[in-house]
Amino acid sequence: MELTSNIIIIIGTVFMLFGAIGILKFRSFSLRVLIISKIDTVGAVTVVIGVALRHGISFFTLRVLLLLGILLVVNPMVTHIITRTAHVSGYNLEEDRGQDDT
Amino acid sequence: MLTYFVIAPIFIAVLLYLIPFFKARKALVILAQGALFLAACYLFFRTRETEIVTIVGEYSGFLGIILRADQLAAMFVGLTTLMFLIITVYSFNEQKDSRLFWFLLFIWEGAFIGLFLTRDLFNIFVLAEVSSAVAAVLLMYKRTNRSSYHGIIFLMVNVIVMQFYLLGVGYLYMLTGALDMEYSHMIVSTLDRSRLILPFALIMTAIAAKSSMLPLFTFLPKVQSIPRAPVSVAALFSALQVKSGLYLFLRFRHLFEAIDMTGIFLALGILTAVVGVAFALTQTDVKRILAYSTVAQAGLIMVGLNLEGVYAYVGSMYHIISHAISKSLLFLATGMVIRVYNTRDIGEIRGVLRSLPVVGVCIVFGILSITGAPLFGGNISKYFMMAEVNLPLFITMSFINLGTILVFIKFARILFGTPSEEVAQQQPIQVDKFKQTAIVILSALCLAGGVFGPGLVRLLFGVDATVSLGGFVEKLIILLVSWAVGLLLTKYRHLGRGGLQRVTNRLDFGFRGITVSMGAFLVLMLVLVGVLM
Amino acid sequence: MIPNPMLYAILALWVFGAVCILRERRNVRVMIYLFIFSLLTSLAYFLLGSPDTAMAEAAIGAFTTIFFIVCFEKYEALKVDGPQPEESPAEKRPVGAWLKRVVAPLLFTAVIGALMLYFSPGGEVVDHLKSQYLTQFAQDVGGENAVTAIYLGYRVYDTLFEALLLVVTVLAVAHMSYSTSLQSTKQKRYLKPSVVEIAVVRAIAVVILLFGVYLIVNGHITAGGGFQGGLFIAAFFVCRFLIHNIHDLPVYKLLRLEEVVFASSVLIAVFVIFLGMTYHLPAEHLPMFQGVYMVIMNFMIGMKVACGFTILFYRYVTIERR
Amino acid sequence: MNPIEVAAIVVFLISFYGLITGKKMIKAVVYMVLMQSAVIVFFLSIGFQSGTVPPMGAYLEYAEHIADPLPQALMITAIVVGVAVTTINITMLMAFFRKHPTTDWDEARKKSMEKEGAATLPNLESQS
Repeated sequence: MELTSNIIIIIGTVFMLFGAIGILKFRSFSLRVLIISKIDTVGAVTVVIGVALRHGISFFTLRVLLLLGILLVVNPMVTHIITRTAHVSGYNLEEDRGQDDT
Repeated sequence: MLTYFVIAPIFIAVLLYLIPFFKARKALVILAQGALFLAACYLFFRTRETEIVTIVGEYSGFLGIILRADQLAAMFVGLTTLMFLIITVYSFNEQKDSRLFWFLLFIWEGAFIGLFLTRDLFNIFVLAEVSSAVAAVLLMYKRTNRSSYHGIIFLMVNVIVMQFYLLGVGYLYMLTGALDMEYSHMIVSTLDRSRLILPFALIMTAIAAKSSMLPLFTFLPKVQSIPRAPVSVAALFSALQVKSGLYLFLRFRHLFEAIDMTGIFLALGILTAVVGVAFALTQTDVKRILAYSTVAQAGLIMVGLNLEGVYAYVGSMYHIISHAISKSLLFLATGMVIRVYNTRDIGEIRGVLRSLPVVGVCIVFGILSITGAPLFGGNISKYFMMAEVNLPLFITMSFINLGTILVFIKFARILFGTPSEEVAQQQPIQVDKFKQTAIVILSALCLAGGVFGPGLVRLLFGVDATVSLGGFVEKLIILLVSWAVGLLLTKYRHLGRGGLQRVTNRLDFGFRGITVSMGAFLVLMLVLVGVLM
Repeated sequence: MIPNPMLYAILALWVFGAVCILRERRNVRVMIYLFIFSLLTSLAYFLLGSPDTAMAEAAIGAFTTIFFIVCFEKYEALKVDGPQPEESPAEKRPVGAWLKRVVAPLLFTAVIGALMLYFSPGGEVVDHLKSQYLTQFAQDVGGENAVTAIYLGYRVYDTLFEALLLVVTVLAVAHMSYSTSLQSTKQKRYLKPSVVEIAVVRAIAVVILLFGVYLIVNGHITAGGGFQGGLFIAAFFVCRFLIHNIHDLPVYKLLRLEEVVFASSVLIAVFVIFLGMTYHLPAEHLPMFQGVYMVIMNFMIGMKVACGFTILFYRYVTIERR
Repeated sequence: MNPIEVAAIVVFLISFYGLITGKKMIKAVVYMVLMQSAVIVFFLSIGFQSGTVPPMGAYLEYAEHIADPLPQALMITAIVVGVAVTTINITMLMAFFRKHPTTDWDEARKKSMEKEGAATLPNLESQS
């Protein structure tokens, strides 16, 4: 159990690491949003599952699972809001040639 | 028992905000202030016998917050309630519609009383923040003066300085493991002196800014002269905000007995007084002249507090009271003058004695008291302050007094001459009865402070003090000579232009300048204490 | 057990964040850095063994960032008609000016830092009050959380002033902001929330509200308390704003409610703590009484904070932005 | 002298440096927030050792190093005081922008000098 959970946590952090590299690598807005959503959902969820497995069945696990539920609902919404705001405020996907838009 | 002195004004403030009945609010305001003043008098007479100690919550040991009222604290509480009572009378009619004003005024009073009664290091931080935030809001909540640059600087500098203070308290807590000042004092006196230097320097930086000592003095006068701010608030700044810094200085000097810094603070006080006078001479705004004169007087009080001997201490304590009364008298009267004349320029106000006779006479009383004329409060305090000093210091202090006289000769110009057309047309000039009552009471207090001076000193400090005839005549001669020199100087030399102006312009810091001088003060303290040890 | 390397890593990042804020010229980025800095601070508090402050800082950081963003936004909007040039490009500056503007302050700060570190007292930390607090709080004040016991028991006097300062702040913002009326009359429509947003925020709002209530009710047992719980309840009202996008709360009534709650919490503190009631009660009723006192006090503070921050948020977002 | 204290002082000084060199008024408020965080971290580091646990709940019975609860309670108060003062400051700044749209300290000083500086301007309608 200990080993499995550790492996799962490490996988989650690896996801996050790749995400961080991706943010630095890609310059265009849409790609970055994609990667952020990956970190938010895949990375975070994997880590949380690992933590829940580590503690077995207990009250703590219940709380972690609640956190997991919130993460699953909120994080995609955040990405949704970012892209939607960009869309509404006149961001054009076609013109996105990958400049550093800072 | 002491907690109620702090809680009562705050509770009344909330009630004032919530009560919907106009008349009930008016009655409550005046009744509450009167009752608080009487209670403070009662507290003072109780403390003459013993120190009153209140442990909030009656927790054993030093776990809870401990309030202590000794004679010094009770005197300051009495002064606070007296000043607030008079301010209440003054603005009773003017601010009768403003709920927020009364709410904030009562909270300010509670914060001051709490600051004087508490002996808990962290509680001082919280109360100082409350008092500066309330002061800033009181100055700036009105639509007309909301965008005041100096108000913003005042609040920001106070917040930053209190962070310095809090860091110092953190170091003290690390060393002593307690927050109560008396208990810390016990432990601090067993500690090695070198470990106290950093907390001492940090806390003294904060106190220097609170009491407007030399490098950190530029923001307090300006905040008192924000154009459309209520003049009553400016008066309270001079009477109490600066004095609370001096009070904290006394308390922390007791706490850090191991570090003897009287020489440095003496020099600082003299410099502050000189620079304050120089600044006051170069201003043209009446309110600002008064405000910078407060800086000079704060420096003088600092000098007195650092002199040796009981008489000097008693004198400077008495000067705190008499200066609070006479300076707030001048501020309030000036506020009435400005209202009639519609200008703050000293060159344009003329003939106050003719157009507003009662106010003019009150201003004369205030000027006489603050310059130390016989029969007035300022005379007694300056007499005691200079009773035991050596010759060089005596000459220095006489020069500072000469500077004060110069400032007020300049100020007194508004009294004479003929009023301008515009004012002369406003017949009859309407004067608020409540305001007039307030300043008449204050001038009566100025006079009483001089006439019953020795008796009051005995009552307040328990020091048997008599004014000897020889000393009195000597002081009188010096005073007369100073007046003569002052009159001659102002007649033949136009002070406050040219070189003096350039110097003060240089020293007139903005926000970044004040922050730099904060750091410089800290470095100065650290180096001086580190080297002098 | 809390591993120390993590604490040091977080602290290093924390210092780095401060440097980033110092170096950054663009306002938007300063805001983002500030928010990250506040999160790092909160983590550092947690690793220093203080979950109560961590929770407070996390919630406060979010609200402060909102206020700062509104401030910056207003400034950017107003700046257009102002003449001053912002962000001048890296032009050639003479060396003297560079020395005066960068090197001299740096040296000055370094001198202060060196002196502070040199005179830092160091040595053994004296903590005899700590053991007294830890052994006595359950008996003196009650509950299982020593921090809340001090906050609501030993030092409730401080807490009252802190609450008072918050009342003053809310009043100041309500009276000092641009609009004179306490109620906004004109409704400005912002971007309408999408279906997804509404559904999710609705679901989350309930969780936030429940969590706030949980923090308040359990404040004396675990981490949390009135202040933190109140912030979460205020966050519930923020969610409400996100869904409906209108400003329809009766601000004036909320202000009065806040004052009433503050006054009653003062009264409760006076009657229970200042009068030393815990010493006059029979010992067998004491634990229950203490528990009830702490829950009620936490509830009062929570309600006050919730009212205050709701008013602040609505004032800033709907009225100050206009 | 422990490393946490050094970190806190470093951040304190960084914000001090920002205050003395920064040109913008809003940034000064940001630096004030940093300064508050630095002081709070310093307080929490008092008596901190590796493996310190929070002073609450079940920890009290078995743990070896329990954190000092007093600084924690103080710092909750300090956080609230800090946010209150910061909010008042931001409000004042926003009121200031509406009149003088600038955040530069020198510029603001110049502009306010014209308005409220010396009393050279006649006929100020003084209320008071």
